[in-house]
Amino acid sequence: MSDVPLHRALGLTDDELESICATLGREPNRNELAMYSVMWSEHCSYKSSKIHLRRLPTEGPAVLVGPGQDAGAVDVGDGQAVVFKMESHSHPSAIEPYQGAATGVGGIVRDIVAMGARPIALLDPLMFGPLTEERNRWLLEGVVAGIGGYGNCIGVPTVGGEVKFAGPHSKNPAINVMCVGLAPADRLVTSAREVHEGSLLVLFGAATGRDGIGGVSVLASATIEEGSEESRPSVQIGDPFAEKLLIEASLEMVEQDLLEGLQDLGGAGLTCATSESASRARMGAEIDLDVVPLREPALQAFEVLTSESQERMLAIVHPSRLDAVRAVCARWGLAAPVIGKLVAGGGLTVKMGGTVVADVPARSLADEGPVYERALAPPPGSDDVVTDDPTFETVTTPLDESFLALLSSPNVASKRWVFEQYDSLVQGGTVAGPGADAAIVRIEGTLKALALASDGKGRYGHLDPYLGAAHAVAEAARNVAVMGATPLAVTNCMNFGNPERPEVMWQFSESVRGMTDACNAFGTPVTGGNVSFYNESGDSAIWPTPVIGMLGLIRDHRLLVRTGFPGPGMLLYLLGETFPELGGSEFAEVVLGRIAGRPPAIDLEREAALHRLLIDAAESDVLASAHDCSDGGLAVALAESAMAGHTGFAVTLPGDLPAYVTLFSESASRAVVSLEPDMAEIIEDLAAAHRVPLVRLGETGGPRMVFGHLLEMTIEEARAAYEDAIPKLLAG
Amino acid sequence: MSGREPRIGVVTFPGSLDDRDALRAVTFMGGEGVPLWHSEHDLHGVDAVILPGGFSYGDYLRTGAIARFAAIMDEVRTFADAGGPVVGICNGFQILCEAGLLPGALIRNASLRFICRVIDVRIETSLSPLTHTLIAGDVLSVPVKHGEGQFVASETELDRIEGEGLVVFRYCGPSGELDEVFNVNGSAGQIAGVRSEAGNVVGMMPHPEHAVDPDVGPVGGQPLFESLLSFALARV
Amino acid sequence: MKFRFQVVVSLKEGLLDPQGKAVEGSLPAMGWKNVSQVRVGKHVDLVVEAETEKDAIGQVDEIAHRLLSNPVIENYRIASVAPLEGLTFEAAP
Amino acid sequence: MKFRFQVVVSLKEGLLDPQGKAVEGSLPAMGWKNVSQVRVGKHVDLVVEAETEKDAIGQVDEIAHRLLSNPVIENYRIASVAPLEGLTFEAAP
Ligand SMILES: Nc1ncnc2c1ncn2[C@@H]1O[C@H](COP(=O)(O)OP(=O)(O)O)[C@@H](O)[C@H]1O
Ligand SMILES: [Mg+2]
Repeated sequence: MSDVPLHRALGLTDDELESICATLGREPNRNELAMYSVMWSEHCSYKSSKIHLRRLPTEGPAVLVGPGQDAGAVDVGDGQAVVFKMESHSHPSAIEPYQGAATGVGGIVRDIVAMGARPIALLDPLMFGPLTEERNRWLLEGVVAGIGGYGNCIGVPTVGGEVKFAGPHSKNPAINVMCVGLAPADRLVTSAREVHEGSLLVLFGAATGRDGIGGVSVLASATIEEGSEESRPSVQIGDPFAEKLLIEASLEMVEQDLLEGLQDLGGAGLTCATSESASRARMGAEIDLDVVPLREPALQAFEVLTSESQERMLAIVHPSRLDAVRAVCARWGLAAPVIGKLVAGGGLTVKMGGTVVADVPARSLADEGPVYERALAPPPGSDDVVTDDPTFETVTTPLDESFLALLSSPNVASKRWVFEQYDSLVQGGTVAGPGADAAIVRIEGTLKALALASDGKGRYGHLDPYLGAAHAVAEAARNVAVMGATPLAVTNCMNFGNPERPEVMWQFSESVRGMTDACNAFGTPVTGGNVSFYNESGDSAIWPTPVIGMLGLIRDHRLLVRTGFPGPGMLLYLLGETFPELGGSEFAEVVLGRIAGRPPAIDLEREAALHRLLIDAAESDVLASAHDCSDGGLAVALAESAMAGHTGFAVTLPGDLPAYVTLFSESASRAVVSLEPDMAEIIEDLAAAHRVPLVRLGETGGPRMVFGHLLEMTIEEARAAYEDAIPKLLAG
Repeated sequence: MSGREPRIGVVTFPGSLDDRDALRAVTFMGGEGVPLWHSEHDLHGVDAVILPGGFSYGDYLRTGAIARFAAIMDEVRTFADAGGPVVGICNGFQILCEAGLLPGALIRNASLRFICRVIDVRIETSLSPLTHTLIAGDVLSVPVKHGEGQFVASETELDRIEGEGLVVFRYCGPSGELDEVFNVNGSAGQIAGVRSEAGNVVGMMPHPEHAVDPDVGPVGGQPLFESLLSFALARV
Repeated sequence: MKFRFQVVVSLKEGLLDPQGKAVEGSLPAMGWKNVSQVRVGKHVDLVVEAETEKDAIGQVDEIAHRLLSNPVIENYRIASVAPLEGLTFEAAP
Repeated sequence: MKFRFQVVVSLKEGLLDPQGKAVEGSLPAMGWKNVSQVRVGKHVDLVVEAETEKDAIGQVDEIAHRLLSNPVIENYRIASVAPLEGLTFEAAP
């Protein structure tokens, strides 16, 4: 180590050091070097992803706050704003699943609170390796317990998410968490607020310890090698009780309009919060580390500056409001020392023991980090994988066997074991929680409700990153639309491998292109998100997986359409068309044992038309149930509606494709709906009006699921496969 | 008895989570919800007190272990001793047990996992503020959401609890059948809620406050709040 | 003077200990069929400032009784009193 | 031969201990302003059947390492080996 220059040991390149020297007009000291190393890390600076993310659509009539702040904000009418964002905490979770996931929840919740919004919902898209491996079972159990342990304890309901399983995640689970908050639009704490010179920086919440020193650069930006000791101490312990106090205190300050600014302390801790606050205010700041409450004695300056101790916030307070702020903190039993103030000029001056230990331009830390245009190249051999399409294999597996194999495939099977460990009811707004295509959370005092869904399509992305991203957006929007809600805006988390590898950067660029096209087609701008690189160990990189968090709005939650068949005697329709598309399908993986082929094509205009039809039909109260077709295709979609509604069905398969293709093809832009017979004409007219092909499949009723003479199964047999799959696997 | 609405106090401890939900439920059912603060020595003249669900002080050491020392608990105890109706829901139940106002204790679910699910409970006695308008045997659908709801007590204590008819709710099947498969957390005697000897203090793990508004769940909590409101009103 | 104590809180005999049961249950699968009577409790380390050791012990006892344990279901034991010196646990040779 | 062990699992030095913090924070209000450095850990009691004490210790050590603790954030100590006899904790006189 000794012969490695300090800046490199801290993860800074020689060029980066040069530009730091250029900015300072001198060599940085150790503290300054530490500050730059955390702020210019991939995690904080987005240096590899920036130029690509600029291509995403971010504008829209409803967008109040776009990317670049703690979280995006969308106008949902009646003077209310929805604040939402997704984050990843994959690297910590890979070595300490409970605390890694727990602190991930804490971090994203503080992002929402920092905007002045009350967190009202959490979603947790998760990706693990196969449950046949003991370590993956340990990871899933720990992560789920951690998300529940933290989310349940702060009183924010976890209303949705997803769990996917794939080989490459064995060494690198992907742990994403999305938080949604609500605030009066005029109370949002944005960088637009007027900030005064001389305003005070109040650090409130937990004391500062040696948590995650360099955690950002080590944990979030360095690839984890088997049992890598040095990354271990950087795991932190979450204190959800402290977080709950922090939430209530922050929101009380916002309500009383005591704040000029509010910042969470996350990655890069105090360095990030102070430099960003100053930079946004176009000012500088003076801070005194001697005032920072410490959890353990004798922290060095660079430790206090980069510590990632959890459950802390930084408020910008006009001196005239200080007493009021302190009163609120006292009421919630929180320390609230004034650690510094905003000053003219752009310098961030840090004192400790009376002497200046760091003095750098705030902007250079927060906004002038390096930007890289890294090399792009498609992975070698990717074409072969795609051309090797399983769609027209000769399939010998009996249909009922395939059907059961799909229902009990962990990707498709019920996630009840997971979501029953989450409080999905607290706050009393959950109209539809886990188990629905999208969670429906009503806005108190109105008939309106938010529709929330999260989706990632790793396997498609592996075969074609452009399609993977487009499908993820499409499925998330479809999940919102089948409930009768209108997709409004998107947050996302980009889960990728090492950006220094051209293949990964190509996958990233393709994913951004897919997300861009889809978001444009659906009119859902991207208001924020997070990029998680370096999800690889040795030669095993995860599949390129943008996870989409979709926000939708439903005008009157009484009109929402549920997944389950409400009872017998309903007509069944398939909206959309089925094509021979088994490439990258669940069927191909589970039944044929192949992960290959071209993922289903997607016509974004058709997809958008389906969404409009579904929303239109819901608003005119035509539908008795609706469920989209995704993993496992038409057969699984029908079965899920049957199980949810405890009502069977009899259908005849449309078209002349081979039965297994019609049943299990994953063609996009499809949904299964049921309705009262006297609604038949209306839906057919509506479909025609929206130019969405539809076909009558049959009727609901009885205890069995009957596909013509091809396949027949009782709901209970299907349910056993669907419900028991994950608990059985976890039992080892 | 005046014509006014019964005033139901809901205590907020640091870490209480379902306090707003309890207040909302009280209002929804026609009562007046009165927020009470843990550090005050004042019940603001309410007719009944609810200790709500949540994770008071994080519940790290033992659920309810720290909350029971809060200033307001002195007032709650005095109020209870005078026969005032006191209801503990989930964390509130745990606090009342820790405070010795209710028998038994609540430990981690047998599964060791938090569980959030709508379940059925059977009414075992009408002798409680929550059930005095109901009949033993009635079955109600309400959600549970807890990680430490397994009711336990020593053999002799359990005998006494059963013997003196202190069991108010048991986990059961849709038609009231008692079977271990319905025992969501492994509680002794499938006990979901108990009352004090005097009968005016009652605690339950399930969440009636999340079962009054049909838009967001089952409505098994309605009769329980009706009962509480009429019980409280009788004291007005 | 400062004294360090260790308090061990455990479920009373006769009460089923779900955590202990879980640990015991998972051991055979991992290859240990020779482990039994697993009980999981809490271990609290704390430092008390007091005039005399006796005084300190009395206070810890009260803290253990009133806060650290629930007498309805738990027992507690107080270990290792020493002026700022924990009894260091060692596997006897 | 059967040996009883006690394993104490505690968070590594320097890591935040929310449980300890919560207990310590609640004590002053209860009248104890003289208590500090509260840390809460797990205490596991178990009995191992083995040929020799040494063998038993080795097994407990592995169990503690693999199942009872996560070395990433926790330390463990093994206490009191004795043929079916726990070291009984007593406040030293
Ligand atoms: N990790 C999780 N946390 C909470 N809810 C989950 C989780 N995983 C899955 N769910 C819920 O289970 C249901 C099925 O999930 P999924 O199959 O991904 O839905 P879809 O196929 O409609 O995207 C959804 O309601 C989803 O919210
Ligand atoms: Mg769906």
